[in-house]
Amino acid sequence: MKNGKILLKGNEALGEAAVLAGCRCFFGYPITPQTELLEYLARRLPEVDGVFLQAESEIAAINMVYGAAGAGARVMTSSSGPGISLKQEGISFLAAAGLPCVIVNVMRCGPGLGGIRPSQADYFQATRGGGHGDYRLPVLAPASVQEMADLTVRAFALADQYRTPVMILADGLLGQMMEPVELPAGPAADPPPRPWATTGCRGRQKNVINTMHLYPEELEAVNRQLQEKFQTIAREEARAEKYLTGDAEILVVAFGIVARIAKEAVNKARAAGIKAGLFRPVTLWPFPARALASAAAKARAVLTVEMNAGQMVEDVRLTLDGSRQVHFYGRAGGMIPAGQEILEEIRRIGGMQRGRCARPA
Amino acid sequence: MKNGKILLKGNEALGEAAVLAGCRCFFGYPITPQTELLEYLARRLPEVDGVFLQAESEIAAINMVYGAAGAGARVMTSSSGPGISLKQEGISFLAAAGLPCVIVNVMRCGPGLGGIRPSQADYFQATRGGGHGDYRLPVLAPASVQEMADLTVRAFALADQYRTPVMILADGLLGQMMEPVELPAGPAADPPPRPWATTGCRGRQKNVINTMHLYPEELEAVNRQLQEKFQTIAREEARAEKYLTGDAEILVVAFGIVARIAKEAVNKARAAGIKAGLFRPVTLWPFPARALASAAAKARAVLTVEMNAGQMVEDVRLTLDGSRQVHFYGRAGGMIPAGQEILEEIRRIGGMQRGRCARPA
Amino acid sequence: MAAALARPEALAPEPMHYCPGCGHGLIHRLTAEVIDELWIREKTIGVASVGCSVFAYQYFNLDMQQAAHGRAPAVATGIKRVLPDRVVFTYQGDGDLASIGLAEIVHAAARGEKITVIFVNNANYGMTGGQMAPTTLPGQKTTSSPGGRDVKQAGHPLRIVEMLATLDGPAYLARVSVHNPAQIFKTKKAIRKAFETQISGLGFALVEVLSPCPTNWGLKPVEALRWLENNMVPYYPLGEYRSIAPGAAELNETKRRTGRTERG
Amino acid sequence: MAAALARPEALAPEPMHYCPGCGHGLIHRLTAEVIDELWIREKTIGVASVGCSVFAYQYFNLDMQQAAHGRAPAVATGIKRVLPDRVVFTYQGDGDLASIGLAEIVHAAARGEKITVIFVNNANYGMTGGQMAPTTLPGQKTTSSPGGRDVKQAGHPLRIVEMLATLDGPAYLARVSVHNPAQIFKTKKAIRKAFETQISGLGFALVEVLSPCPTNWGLKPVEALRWLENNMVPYYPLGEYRSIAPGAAELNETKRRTGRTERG
Amino acid sequence: MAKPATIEIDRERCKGCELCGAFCPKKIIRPAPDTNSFGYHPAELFDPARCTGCGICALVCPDTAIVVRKEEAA
Amino acid sequence: MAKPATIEIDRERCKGCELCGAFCPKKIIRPAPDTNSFGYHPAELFDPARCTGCGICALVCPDTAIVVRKEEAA
Amino acid sequence: MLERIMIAGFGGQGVLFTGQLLAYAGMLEGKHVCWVPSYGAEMRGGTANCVVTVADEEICSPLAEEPGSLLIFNLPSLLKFAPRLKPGGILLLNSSLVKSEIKRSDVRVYPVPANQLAEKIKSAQLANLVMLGTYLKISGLITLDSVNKALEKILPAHRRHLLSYNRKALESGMAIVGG
Amino acid sequence: MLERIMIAGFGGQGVLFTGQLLAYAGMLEGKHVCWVPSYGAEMRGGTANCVVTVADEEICSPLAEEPGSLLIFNLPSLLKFAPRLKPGGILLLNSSLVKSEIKRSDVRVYPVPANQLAEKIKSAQLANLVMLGTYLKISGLITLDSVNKALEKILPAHRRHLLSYNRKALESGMAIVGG
Ligand SMILES: Cc1ncc(C[n+]2csc(CCOP(=O)(O)OP(=O)(O)O)c2C)c(N)n1
Ligand SMILES: Cc1ncc(C[n+]2csc(CCOP(=O)(O)OP(=O)(O)O)c2C)c(N)n1
Ligand code: SF4
Ligand code: SF4
Ligand code: SF4
Ligand code: SF4
Ligand code: SF4
Ligand code: SF4
Ligand SMILES: [Mg+2]
Ligand SMILES: [Mg+2]
Repeated sequence: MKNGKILLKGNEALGEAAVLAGCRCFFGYPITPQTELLEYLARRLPEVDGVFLQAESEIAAINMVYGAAGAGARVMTSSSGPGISLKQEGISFLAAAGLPCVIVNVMRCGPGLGGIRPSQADYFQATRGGGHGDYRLPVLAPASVQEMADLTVRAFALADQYRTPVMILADGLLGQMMEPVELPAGPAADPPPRPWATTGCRGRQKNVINTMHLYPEELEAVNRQLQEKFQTIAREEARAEKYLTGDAEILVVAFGIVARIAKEAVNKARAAGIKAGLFRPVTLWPFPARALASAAAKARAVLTVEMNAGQMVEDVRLTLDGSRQVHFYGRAGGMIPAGQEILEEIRRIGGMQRGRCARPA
Repeated sequence: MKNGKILLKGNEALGEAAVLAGCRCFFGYPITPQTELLEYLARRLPEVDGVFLQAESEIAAINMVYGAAGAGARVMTSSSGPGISLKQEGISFLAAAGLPCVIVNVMRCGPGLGGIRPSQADYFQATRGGGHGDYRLPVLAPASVQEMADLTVRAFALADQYRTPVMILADGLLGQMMEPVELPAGPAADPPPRPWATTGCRGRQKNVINTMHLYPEELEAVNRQLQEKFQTIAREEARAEKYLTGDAEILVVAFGIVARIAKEAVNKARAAGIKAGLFRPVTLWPFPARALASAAAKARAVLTVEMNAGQMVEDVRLTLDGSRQVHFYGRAGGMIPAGQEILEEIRRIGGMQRGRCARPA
Repeated sequence: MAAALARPEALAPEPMHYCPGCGHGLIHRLTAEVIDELWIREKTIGVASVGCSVFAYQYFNLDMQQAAHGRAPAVATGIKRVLPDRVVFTYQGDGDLASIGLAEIVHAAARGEKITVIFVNNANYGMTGGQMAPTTLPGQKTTSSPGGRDVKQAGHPLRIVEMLATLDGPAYLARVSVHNPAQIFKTKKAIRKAFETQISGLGFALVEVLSPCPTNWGLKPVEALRWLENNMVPYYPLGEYRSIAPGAAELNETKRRTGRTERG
Repeated sequence: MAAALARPEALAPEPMHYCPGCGHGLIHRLTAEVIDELWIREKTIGVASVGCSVFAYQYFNLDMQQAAHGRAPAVATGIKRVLPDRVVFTYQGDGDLASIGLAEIVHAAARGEKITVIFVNNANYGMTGGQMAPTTLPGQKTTSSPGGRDVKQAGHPLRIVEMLATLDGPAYLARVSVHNPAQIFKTKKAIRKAFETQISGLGFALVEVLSPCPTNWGLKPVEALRWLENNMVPYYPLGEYRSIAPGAAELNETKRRTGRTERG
Repeated sequence: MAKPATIEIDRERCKGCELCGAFCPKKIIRPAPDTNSFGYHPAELFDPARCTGCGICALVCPDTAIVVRKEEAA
Repeated sequence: MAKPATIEIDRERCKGCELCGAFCPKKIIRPAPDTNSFGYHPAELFDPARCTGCGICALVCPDTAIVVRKEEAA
Repeated sequence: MLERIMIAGFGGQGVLFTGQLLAYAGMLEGKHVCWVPSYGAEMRGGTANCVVTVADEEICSPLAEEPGSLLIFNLPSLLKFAPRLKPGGILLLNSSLVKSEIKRSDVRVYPVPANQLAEKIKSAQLANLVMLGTYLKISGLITLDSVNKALEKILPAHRRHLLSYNRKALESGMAIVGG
Repeated sequence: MLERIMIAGFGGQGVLFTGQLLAYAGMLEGKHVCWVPSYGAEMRGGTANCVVTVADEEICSPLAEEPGSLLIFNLPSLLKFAPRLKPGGILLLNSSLVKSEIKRSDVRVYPVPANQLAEKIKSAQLANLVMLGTYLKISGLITLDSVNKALEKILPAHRRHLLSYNRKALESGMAIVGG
């Protein structure tokens, strides 16, 4: 390990990385297990003359983000489960208006009030648009405290490059745990020029941030432009980590913290003579479909492991399109899949006949 | 046509059917293009000693639904686009608590404020859970004013049978248009007994409506029960309409009002000697996968047509799992796919080589 | 010897999870005592909110619903509209009621919704670890106002009872405190009035209870009560802000409804 | 001859879509005139809300954002916090501000957010076809209160300015009307004060403008003004409810900020 | 010193709300018999000689359809 | 007529907040030296003879850990 | 038989009502019918239109990509919709309000001085029914009788006293068609 | 080398801090480390625990299905976690507070009278560091020196004056291990 590392909670690393990435503006509302992020920025942002404001609600926070992003700021908000659900109207507006910003979901268990332990059950919401209308937003899934920092810097860069809200989809475990982090240098503190921002129209035509288009021809054109942007992002920005996939006969697919537990299981499987490998999507949207297809090239079967009832597995199935058996193993409610459980699944699948493949009903 | 029909707007037919189905309780907030439903019930419910309350917001409305459903009432709310996004936290709570109720989304165009013309771009939100956590809810997609009424009755029955919120996913065109309707008789006005409802604990143990479970073992068990319920619904309640699918070489898949336009295109294709057929999911969740697989048995290619950028097409692909070419044609922003456009797509696909099949990137 | 001052029936026997010296446990008990004394336990539905007192659904020995954060007044409205002859109350913290749930409480009050609201103001978000609430005092340090609440940035605290008193809807509004035995008696009296207001059909009733959060205030329980008295009470004056006295008709109604005894 | 009373520069030249006799067009123009007169057009950012006036983003000839229904104060907060030396205003209807957006306006006011709010109260939801608003008068018929607003069911109308006047945050609060030329002058004066309050750094300012909606009231424009005068004005008393006079420092500030002229 | 003054009404902007006519102290504005291209009967000044240029009509016009023209004071 | 009275403290419910002791007019309650199974030092009545049964300790106890016992009046 | 009729004009000219009346009458005759109003981009005081489909068979699409008939009440609607009329289709024009020349020669154009005729009966408000009368006569789609029955059903209570004027307007519209 | 240590007790006994200290010291030695606190079901005033992983290689799972060492500060934690200890693992017990018998014979049990030792130094508040000291000595995982350095870094300012007591507590914990 190199020097210059500090021991931070995932939530704190994310907060500090945001500051290093030039974020000078945060609007949020407390909710476990993301509160340390808000508290960190409550201390930190005033030190850099930034704006920290605890909003009266998640809805107010996301709409403050809209205003601030529209006014040209690098801005972030964060929440979890119920709070993210409340932000869905706002997220749809941000995506429609093409406003760069970063939205953090440190996932807890649902549905409803649920529990505050880690979960990955907001995958659908994040990747399919929990809000109304056709939109997508880049979703980054860190798997370590280091990535909580690195992907935050990346999130701000993506937001700026594509004029889009970007979501960081972490979970309570990542948020609460501490690991050594090497803090990223981050891009220049100044965001790129935003000629479209509403900053007062001195010396230019007026700017408008708006999502309403009553004429269908106009709104269809807006939607088409959005879809083109999404296609560009889908083509350019998919990222994944591959581990021992070259010769893998059983390919485990997992994201976030679960991927690390799965890696341990893969190691144990290899030790036991099973050719297992791990594929970890780092971007959940765009889903790294091409990389997965190539990682699965030698695989007899694929095992998706998630802390939910089966969500990313749909993207795995869509990607492999019937070409591979796709199995699923999940835990819910804050129960974390144990390495031993995953290993047993790998064993079970390894011993399976080709025909006995679980398909969606 | 039989006698006893009356000419109603889709929104009104839905409202009257709700009353006939024993719904005596509505909480809503105005939004185009569903407002006639609210206005209809503002007049109608007092006539049957029902509760009509215009809430201060969509969020208040969905939480009033929670309270009323928990207290044992047959209850409904309705909205569109942005308003449905605001209800997502509440919907997650309702699903988690297993509270029967009906939620109507008369879709308009997004994302953002968008426009008020018809759209189908809330399919993902409806079928994948726009709210947080693992949950599903039955989603019914009417295609005529008659079905606006019939599926409303069905929605209340499903809600009661499975103790679940049920969504009716209509669109602005269905809501605004008038057709002759034969009003359904509906089930008995009294809902089935609700021994779990919080009505005061006289003569029994206390009842609790709750979605919080801090112990992960407990929350996992709750989630498992929910998933079992969803699996039962998936097994038992999928519904679809098939039209000329027996020998169809090109199978068009469309839901709601688009399916009717597609039917016209299928008729024209048949007239032109192309063996086209139509598959219309009536339940969007559960998606009628088995029925689709059988309807596509003879098909060389499948064409999904939607008023969005491609959402249900994912379920079509998941169902056919690589066994058929799946094409997509969509319009957005309130533009409605014309029969002529669909016909041309059918023609184009009909003339295509097997290999030139569009796959997700 | 007979047990006096025993646990009320409307309070479940299990121990509560609150911190030592927390006001919630006490306010739970007072509410439960009032419910017992009015003999309405079997016709009452309580609505727990999200905050340290989320477990109120467990601690009150009567039908309960657990509402989303801030939405208890909407949930209570849904219940009361459907079951107008039952007694419905919400139990809400200051983050829940005054921050995220502000629209819901104001509109329930403006509608004159016939519910009773127990509003526990402990000047911070207890459950999430002591962040600033709309009720946090100027200069008060919290985890999200580490330098003390700066009114220039974070604004001035909300006085909910005073604000609701500008509406036509509420029938009973009071602010009380639990910092000593005499005030605890007054608190119970106010809670009783707030339930009677509902039962007699007069309208919306809310009692704001100033309550200690020793843990997040970083004080011992006894010190916390002193801090409350010296800092919160001056900022949040105690007293009744609205009290529509029941007429003869309403008194009869109260009798009729509570008289239908459950225990006797 | 020279044109007097011509279209202000801050108002775009295109025709507006409002119904004949609607108050929005007039209030737009008054706001634009004030912006011109203070020479702040090029440093002002407006926030349009959702209601008939959603197109304000088109009609004001200056930088504009269009906010989600009810959330304009939050959006304005976001802008103002990032650009504290700009002038930020919201333009909101009564459904937008007093119903769905109540929490946002109260908290912006409580924070003393330095923004100006133009609040157009036309006693109904105009855009969606005339449903009841929180400001709809008792007995007033709307499409969602077809028998007239029944205060027993739907509660009493909210008086927003009075409610906000209980807070410490606001620096200027007034209610005005546009039912005749004299009142129109007063309206413009109040709007001017509300902008000056912001510019001089005093804090939150809100002007409630009683405004006709002839279409949904089912009245001719001239009748609508009469109805407004006879029915709304008595229920919603006109006047200034809070006016913190700027001190010398603030006046200097105003001069400095508006003096940096754009046209001259 | 009486100043010659008049008003100009933009017929296409006018929506025929009749507010100008109602508040004009001289009562010299009325709806035109014909319609503009939106189907409205626009306001017309039927007795221009009596116009004082007081500007009340322009003040009350919701659609900024009226411009008052006055000769400048010296 | 002085009534014999005493209080019972439920050691396992008690969280050692010391409010009872602070408000007891007779100052006869203090924290026990040992802990209960939750690690708290529960309250203990160290001079029962002086207890008047006034009930203030039970009134202020947030955890309903105190029951007052009095002999019934005849 | 499947006929799609588009009716278009300013808001306030009764175009939506006219369409509903036609649809209702069709229903009374046991036909399949469908009525779709314009909604969306049109602003208050702007244009309004609706599409009525009347058919013997099931109606698939409720829309009219190529309407078979057009009832036009103002100039903007004429410019917008005339090009979409099916070749051979019927174009009824309220000639009291729309003076423009029709460029298409492949459609049947019928100018109706509907406002004048309506004013003779009572007021210009009845012009829509005059137009409908003419259309009934030309198209033969629905009988006057059915439309009269429909009128009784859907005329709101506060306009019930105008029933006889409505009938007269319909008849006066029919009367102008030769034969 | 990869070692997983679980530290468990009541809230307020410093178990989370002890874990952070260990992790920080591991980091200073250039090792891979990871610290995971319990959070969730535990209520205020309830139990608290954390898992520290110290390794030479990359740490995959941050959790401890089978911890190699246990530092136990109260009875509920003993009952809950002792069964999960790896065979051959180390079980340190604050014997001042936990009197129970250990049923497992396949683990190495070390009772530490930590409160007594801590009180001798200054107060029972230091019991956690006494335990840690003993653990350092037994396990040899991390040097005292690294822990002392870590202490300087992470002790909050308002407890900085206690640094020497903390050090004494660590040493006193080490001292009880024979040899
Ligand atoms: C929508 C939503 N946002 C945030 C939270 C997190 N949360 C739980 S309790 C709470 C604050 C509670 O504070 P208060 O109402 O004052 O109650 P207290 O704990 O102080 O009694 C918050 C923000 C949540 N559960 N749901
Ligand atoms: C979240 C959401 N809910 C509802 C609507 C629908 N809606 C649009 S405008 C409006 C009411 C506007 O009323 P008001 O604010 O009084 O403005 P007015 O039109 O009367 O000027 C509503 C409910 C919406 N666009 N978004
Ligand atoms: S944190 Fe505060 S409010 Fe919550 S239980 Fe502890 S003392 Fe009570
Ligand atoms: S509906 Fe009312 S508020 Fe809306 S434009 Fe027309 S008159 Fe104005
Ligand atoms: S300027 Fe005055 S007098 Fe002249 S038309 Fe206008 S209102 Fe009348
Ligand atoms: S006030 Fe304006 S819009 Fe109204 S009639 Fe007069 S000129 Fe026309
Ligand atoms: S009953 Fe009264 S005197 Fe006895 S211990 Fe309690 S407070 Fe003290
Ligand atoms: S007040 Fe209750 S909890 Fe507190 S020390 Fe006394 S008995 Fe124990
Ligand atoms: Mg609180
Ligand atoms: Mg309004």
